[in-house]
Amino acid sequence: MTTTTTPKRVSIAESLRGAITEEMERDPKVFCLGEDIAVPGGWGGAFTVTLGLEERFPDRMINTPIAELGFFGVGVGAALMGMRPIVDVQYGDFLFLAMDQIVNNAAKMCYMSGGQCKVPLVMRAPVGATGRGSQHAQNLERYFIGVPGLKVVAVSTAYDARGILKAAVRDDNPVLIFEHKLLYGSKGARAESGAIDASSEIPEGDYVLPLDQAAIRREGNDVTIVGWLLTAHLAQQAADRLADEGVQAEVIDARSLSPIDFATICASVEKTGRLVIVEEGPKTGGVGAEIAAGVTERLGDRARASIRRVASADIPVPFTPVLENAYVPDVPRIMAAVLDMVKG
Amino acid sequence: MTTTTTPKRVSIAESLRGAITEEMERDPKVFCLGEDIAVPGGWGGAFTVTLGLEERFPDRMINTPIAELGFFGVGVGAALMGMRPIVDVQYGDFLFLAMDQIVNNAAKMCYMSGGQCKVPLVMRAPVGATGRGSQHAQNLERYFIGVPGLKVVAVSTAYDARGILKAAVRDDNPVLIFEHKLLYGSKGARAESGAIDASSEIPEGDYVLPLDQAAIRREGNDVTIVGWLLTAHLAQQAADRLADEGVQAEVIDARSLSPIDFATICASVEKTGRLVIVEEGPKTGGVGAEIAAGVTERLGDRARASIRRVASADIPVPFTPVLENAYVPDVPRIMAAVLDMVKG
Amino acid sequence: MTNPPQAKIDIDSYEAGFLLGLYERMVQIREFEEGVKFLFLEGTMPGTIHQCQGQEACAVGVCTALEPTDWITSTFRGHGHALAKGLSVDEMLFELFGAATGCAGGKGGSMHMVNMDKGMIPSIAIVAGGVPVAAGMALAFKMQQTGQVAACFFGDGAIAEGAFHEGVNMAAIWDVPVVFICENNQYGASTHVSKVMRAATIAERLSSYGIDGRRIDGNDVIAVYEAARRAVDDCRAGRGPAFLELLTYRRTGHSRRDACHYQPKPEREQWLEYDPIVRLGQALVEAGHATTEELDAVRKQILTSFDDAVERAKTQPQPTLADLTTHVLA
Amino acid sequence: MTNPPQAKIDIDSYEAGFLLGLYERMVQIREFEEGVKFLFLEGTMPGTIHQCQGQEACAVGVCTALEPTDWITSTFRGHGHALAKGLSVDEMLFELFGAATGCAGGKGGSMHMVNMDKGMIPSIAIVAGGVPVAAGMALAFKMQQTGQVAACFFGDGAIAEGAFHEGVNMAAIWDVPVVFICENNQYGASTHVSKVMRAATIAERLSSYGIDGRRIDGNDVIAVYEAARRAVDDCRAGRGPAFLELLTYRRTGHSRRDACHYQPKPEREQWLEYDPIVRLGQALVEAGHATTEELDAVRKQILTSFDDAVERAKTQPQPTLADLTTHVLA
Ligand SMILES: Cc1ncc(C[n+]2csc(CCOP(=O)(O)OP(=O)(O)O)c2C)c(N)n1
Ligand SMILES: Cc1ncc(C[n+]2csc(CCOP(=O)(O)OP(=O)(O)O)c2C)c(N)n1
Ligand SMILES: [Mg+2]
Ligand SMILES: [Mg+2]
Repeated sequence: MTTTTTPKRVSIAESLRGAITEEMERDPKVFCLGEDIAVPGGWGGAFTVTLGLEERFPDRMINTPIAELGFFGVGVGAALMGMRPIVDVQYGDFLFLAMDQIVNNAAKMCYMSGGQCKVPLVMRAPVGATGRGSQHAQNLERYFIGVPGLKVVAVSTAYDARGILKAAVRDDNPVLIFEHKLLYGSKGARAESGAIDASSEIPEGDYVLPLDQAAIRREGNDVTIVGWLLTAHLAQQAADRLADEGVQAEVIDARSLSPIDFATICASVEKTGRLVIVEEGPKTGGVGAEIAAGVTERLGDRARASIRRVASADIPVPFTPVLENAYVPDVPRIMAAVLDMVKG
Repeated sequence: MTTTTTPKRVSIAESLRGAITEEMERDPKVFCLGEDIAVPGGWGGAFTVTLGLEERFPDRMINTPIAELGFFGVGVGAALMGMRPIVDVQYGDFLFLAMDQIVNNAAKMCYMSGGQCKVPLVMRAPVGATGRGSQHAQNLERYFIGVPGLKVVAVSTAYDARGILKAAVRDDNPVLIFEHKLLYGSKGARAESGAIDASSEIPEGDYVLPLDQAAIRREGNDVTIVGWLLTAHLAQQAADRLADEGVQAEVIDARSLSPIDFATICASVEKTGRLVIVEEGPKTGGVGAEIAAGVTERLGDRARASIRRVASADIPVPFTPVLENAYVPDVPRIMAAVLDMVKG
Repeated sequence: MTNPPQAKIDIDSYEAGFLLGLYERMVQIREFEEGVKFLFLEGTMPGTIHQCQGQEACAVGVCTALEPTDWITSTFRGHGHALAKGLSVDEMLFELFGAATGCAGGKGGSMHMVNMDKGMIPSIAIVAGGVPVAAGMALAFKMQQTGQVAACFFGDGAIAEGAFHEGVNMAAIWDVPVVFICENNQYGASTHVSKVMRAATIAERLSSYGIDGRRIDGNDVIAVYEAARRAVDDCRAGRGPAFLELLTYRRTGHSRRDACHYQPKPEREQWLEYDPIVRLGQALVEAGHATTEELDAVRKQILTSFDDAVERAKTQPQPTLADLTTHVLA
Repeated sequence: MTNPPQAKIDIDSYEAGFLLGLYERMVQIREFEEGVKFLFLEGTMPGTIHQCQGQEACAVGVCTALEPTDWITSTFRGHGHALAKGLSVDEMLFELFGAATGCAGGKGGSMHMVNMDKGMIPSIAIVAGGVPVAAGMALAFKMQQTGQVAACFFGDGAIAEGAFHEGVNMAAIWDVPVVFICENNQYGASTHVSKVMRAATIAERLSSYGIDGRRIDGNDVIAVYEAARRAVDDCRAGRGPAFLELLTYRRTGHSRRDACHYQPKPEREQWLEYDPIVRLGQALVEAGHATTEELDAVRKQILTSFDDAVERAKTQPQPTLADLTTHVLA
C-alpha cells in the first residue's frame, strides 16, 4: 500500500478523489469510465470527483461518449475480464438509461452462471433535488434496492465516502454508490444553494468500511430517526433541536441500502419503540417502505413500534425553489413527526 | 360505440385483443406500437394479444424494430400530439431499456409543463417466471410503483383485462398494465407449464373498470390475503384449502398497484386483523413493502395488524424448474404463513 | 471539423423586411442569454442554465422555416429555440424566476421550456431523449395526415446515444415528417466531438440510416434557413425525414459555472469572428438594407424591453404550497 | 438482400484434416439442435429454445479463427456458438435438463450458456445487450495488453438497438480488439430485416462508425473462417475493431413453437439448397477428401454420442433447495 496522500479535512468530492487515486495506485486493474472525466482542462466528471486524475493515470481514465447504457455495459464486460471499473453517471436520473446493464447483466451474471462469473464493478451516481428541475433531481435509491446480486450504499460523510469507495472497489460484486449533490462540498465551485458541510477529518493510512452496516450518528432513547445522504444530516439537525425540547433521538445513517442493516436499526427501535424514516423522494414505494416493512416484520410482536415516514410528496421534482424546498424533507417536518409520536 | 364482438368465455389474451379492437374502432387515435405485432402470418406480439389486428387496421398496427427505448419514446411523442398509443414489450424485463422514456418523460411531462401536456400512453408488459431463465422472468411491478404521474395496474382475469385496458386507453395519463405470462390462456399455444385458467365470461357491451380499485375475490373474517397477477390466483387456491382447515380468508386482488387501493385493503385488514401479502419477485423492496408500510401507517394504533410477506427469495430467477418452483410463491407457503399467524 | 466557415452571407434573394426580422430575432436571443447570464451570476435566479450565445442562427434559421402549427423539441440548451418558436420573453423569464406565471408555472425551469399553443413540448434535458419523441410526434402527424412537421433539435453529443440511433432509424423506416437538426457546436460538455466519433462526420452517419445528411454553416442564418426550408418542404411532401448538421461553436461555458478551459484559445477566437449576428449585420449594411445605427437601435430596443421584462419578472407571484401537488396527473 | 449465395465453396488451400474438423463441428451443432428440438417437442425438457440449424457455418467459421484464450459473447440463440467455442455436449445438455452438473449449474438454461474456462461468458438474452459488454471485454484486453480478442455474436435484429450503436461506437473510438459478428439470418423474430432498416445494408451501416464492414456468405464456412481470420488478426495487431456481416437464413422457427408462417415458402426452399453442411460435404467429396459414406459415418458417430449424452443427462442430479440462494453474490 502506498501511504495516503489525502489531506486532513476534506470534502466528499476530495475524499472520493483521494480514495480513487489510492485504489488506482494500489491495483492496476482499477480504472475509471465516464463522461467528461478525463479531459485536460475539463471537469473531473460533473462534480469534480475525478478532477486531474487523467494526468496521473493517462491510460486508465476512459472518457466516454454520452452513452450510458453502452458504457455501463463496457464496465460489465471489463469487470468480467478481471478489471475493476469505476463507472459514473453525471446525474443519477440517467441510471434509467443504463438500468438494463445494471439489473439484467451486472447483477445476474454471477447467479446465472452458477457462480462462475464475478462482476467487480463500482458505479457512482449523484442524486438529490438541487434547483435543476424534474430530470436532474431524482433520488434513485428506491429503484435499485432489493435487486439480487447488487449492493447499494449511500455515502453522507467524507470519512465514509473514502472507506466505502475503497471497500466497493475491492468487492467482487457490483456496488452502486449513491452520492448527494449537496454534500460533495459546501465551498468554492460546490457551494450550491442548500449545500451542507459533509467534510471529515481523514485519519492517516488506508481503511475500508463494511458495505452492509448502518452508522449510529447520535444516541438517544426516545425515538429512532433513520436517514441517509442529505436526510442523514437533516435528521441530526432535527435531533439537536429535539434535544432542546427534551426529546433524545437516536440518529442512524442507513448507509447500506441493499442490504439494509436491519440488525442495527431494529436494535435501536427495540430500545426507543419509535421509528421515523426520513427519505428524499416520493414516499410511495420508497426505500422507507422496505425499512418500515422490514422492521415491523423483524420485531414482530416482541416490540411493536410506531413508525412514520417523512418523505417527499408523490410528485416529480418541481423547479421553483419555493416548491422544491417543500418537496425535500426538512428539519421542521422531521421534528413535527417525532413530536407527534412522542406526545401522541 | 360499436357493439362488442368479444365471444362469451375468453382468455386474457383474447379479452385484451377484443378490447383493443373495440377501442381502435371507437377512436381513430388509438393505435398499437410494438415488436412483431403487425406481420402477416406472424405472432401478434410475443403472446398473441394483437394477432390478426393488422388485417383490420393496416395503418394503425405499427411494427417496430427491436428498439424499446426508441419506440416508447415514439409513443410519448405520438401521445403528446393527441394520439393514444398502446405500446408493448415482449417481456417485462425489457422495460429497463425503456425506463428513461417512461419515468423521465411520460410520467413527468404533465407536471413539468405546469399541466399543459398530457400523455395518454398505454404500456403493456408481460411478467413472471416461466422457465426461460433470469432475463425473461422478472416481475417488474416494483420498479414502477410510486412513480408520480404514472398509473400502474395488473390484470389477472379476462373480465378485468377488458375493462382495465379500455379504461387505460381512455385515460389521459400514462398507464402501465402488467400481465402475467401464465395467465394469458391455459390452452393451445398458451398452454405453458404452470399456466392457470384466468378466462372469464364477458358480458355483452362496453364496460370500463376503475384504475385505482382493488377487487375482493373472496370474503372472510380471519385473515386478509392480498395478491395480484398470478399470486391473486394462488391466494384464492390457498383460501379454498384454508377453508377446509376452518380458516376463512378474505382474498383481495390488488389490481391497482399505483395508486394502491389502501381503502379496500385497510377495511379488510381492520376486519381480519391479519394481512398476508403474496408477491412474485424478491421480497426485499417489492410492492409488498409499500403495501405493508402503507397499511401499518394508515391503520395506526386503531387496529394493529400482524403482517406477513410471502414472496420470492432475494435471488435472480433460476432456470431449472426445481429452483424456479421454489422461487415462485406457492399455495403451501401461503397456507403456512396464514396458519402460522392464525395459530401463533 | 473545427475550421470555421469562410463564405460571406448571401442575402441577395431576400427582402429587407424578412432579413431584418431574422436579425431582430437573433439579437433578441443573444440579449436574452446575456441578460439571463448576468442575473444568474448576480444570484438573482435559481437553478442552472445552459446558454446558446453564438448559435442563434441555428434556432432562428430553422424556426423561420416552420409554420406556427409545426412543432419543435428542444434540449437543456433551449432558450434560443423557444424564443425562435415564438415563446415570449416574459413567459420564459418568469419561468426562470420560478414564477407561477412562467410558461410552465414555475415547475419546469430553464431545462423544460414549453408552450403547447406555440408548438413546443417541454424541452427534454436527457441528451437525445427528444429524438424518438420527435419521431413519434411526426408519426402522429403522418397518421392523422395533418401536414405538420416536427423539428428536433439536439447537439453533437447526442449522436452517441442509443435514443438517437433508435429514434432516427424508426423515423427513416416509417418516412415520417421530422427534421433532425444537429447543432454541432463541437463540444458535448467538455468533450470534443472528435473524441466520440471515429472517422465519419455526423452528416455521413445519417446517410447510413437512409437519410440524406448535409453539413451547413450553422452561423449563416440564410444558409440554415434555406436548408431548413428544403427539409421542411420535403417532409411536408411526404419525403421525410430530413437531417441538417449545423456547424457552429459553443462559445459559452457548457453551463453556468463552466470556464471552458478545455477549448483552445485560438479556436475560440477564430470562431468569435464568425458571429452569426455580426455576419448578418454586415451583409445588411453592405446591401444597404440598414445602417449600423439602425441595427444598434434594434439592439437597444430589445435591451430596453428585456430590462422591463426583468422588472416584471421580479414581482411575479410565486407558486404556493397549494400548487405543489397539482398537475401530477392530467 | 434475400438472394442466397451462389458460389461454390473454395477449399483448395486447406488440408483435409482441417476441413473435416470444420465439417464435424458443424454436424455436431446440427445434430445437437435437432436432438434438442426433439426432446423439447417430446416434453422432456423445460423452458424454451432458440435454435441455429442452417447457421452452423457462422459459429464454426468464426470460432475456428479464435484461440482458446479468446472470448465470445452470445445470445438467446447460443447453442452453436457454445459448441463451436468448445463447450461439451454434456455440459450443455445437462444445463438444458436443469441439472446441477450443467454448465451453469442449472441456473442459467438455454439462453445463458457459459463456460469461463473456455472463453464464453453467459450468453446474454437481451437483444444487443452483449455488444457493449464485448467492447468492455476488449477494452480490458487492450488495457492489460493480453493480446486477446473478443468475438461478439448478434443478429440482424440487434442493429436497431441503442446498445448496439453505443457499444460499436465506443469500440471504434477506442480501437479495441473486438470482432462484431452480425449473423444476418434476415429475420428478427417474425420481422424481416428490410422492415427495420431503410436503404443501407448492415455492412454499410458499420462504415459510418469508422469500421470496415463486409458482407460474407454466412453459409460458406471457409469464407466465414477466412474473413474471421483477417478480422481477428487485425484486432490482435491493434487494428480493431472489426466487423463481419454473415448472410445466412433462419430456417428454424424463432423459438420452440414458432411455425414461421411469415417466411415465404420459395424463400425457405431456396435457402435450404444452400445448407452450409451439405455445401462443405459436397466440396469434400468432390475434392476427394472424403466419401459420402465417410461423411455419413461422421454424422452417425456424432448421433450416437449425442444419444449417450442424453441418457447421461436424464440421470444427472438436479439442484436442491440448498442451491436456491447460493451464487447470488461472488
Ligand atoms: C443522458 C444524459 N447524459 C448526460 C447528460 C449531462 N449532459 C448535459 S448536456 C451534456 C452535453 C451535451 O452535448 P451536446 O449534445 O453536444 O449539446 P450541447 O451542450 O453542445 O448543446 C451532457 C453530457 C444529460 N443531460 N443526459
Ligand atoms: C431487448 C430485447 N427485446 C426483445 C427481445 C425478444 N426477442 C428475442 S430474440 C428477438 C429477435 C432477434 O432477432 P435477431 O437479432 O435477428 O436474432 P435471431 O433471432 O435472428 O438470431 C426478439 C425480438 C429480447 N430478447 N430482447
Ligand atoms: Mg455540442
Ligand atoms: Mg435475425
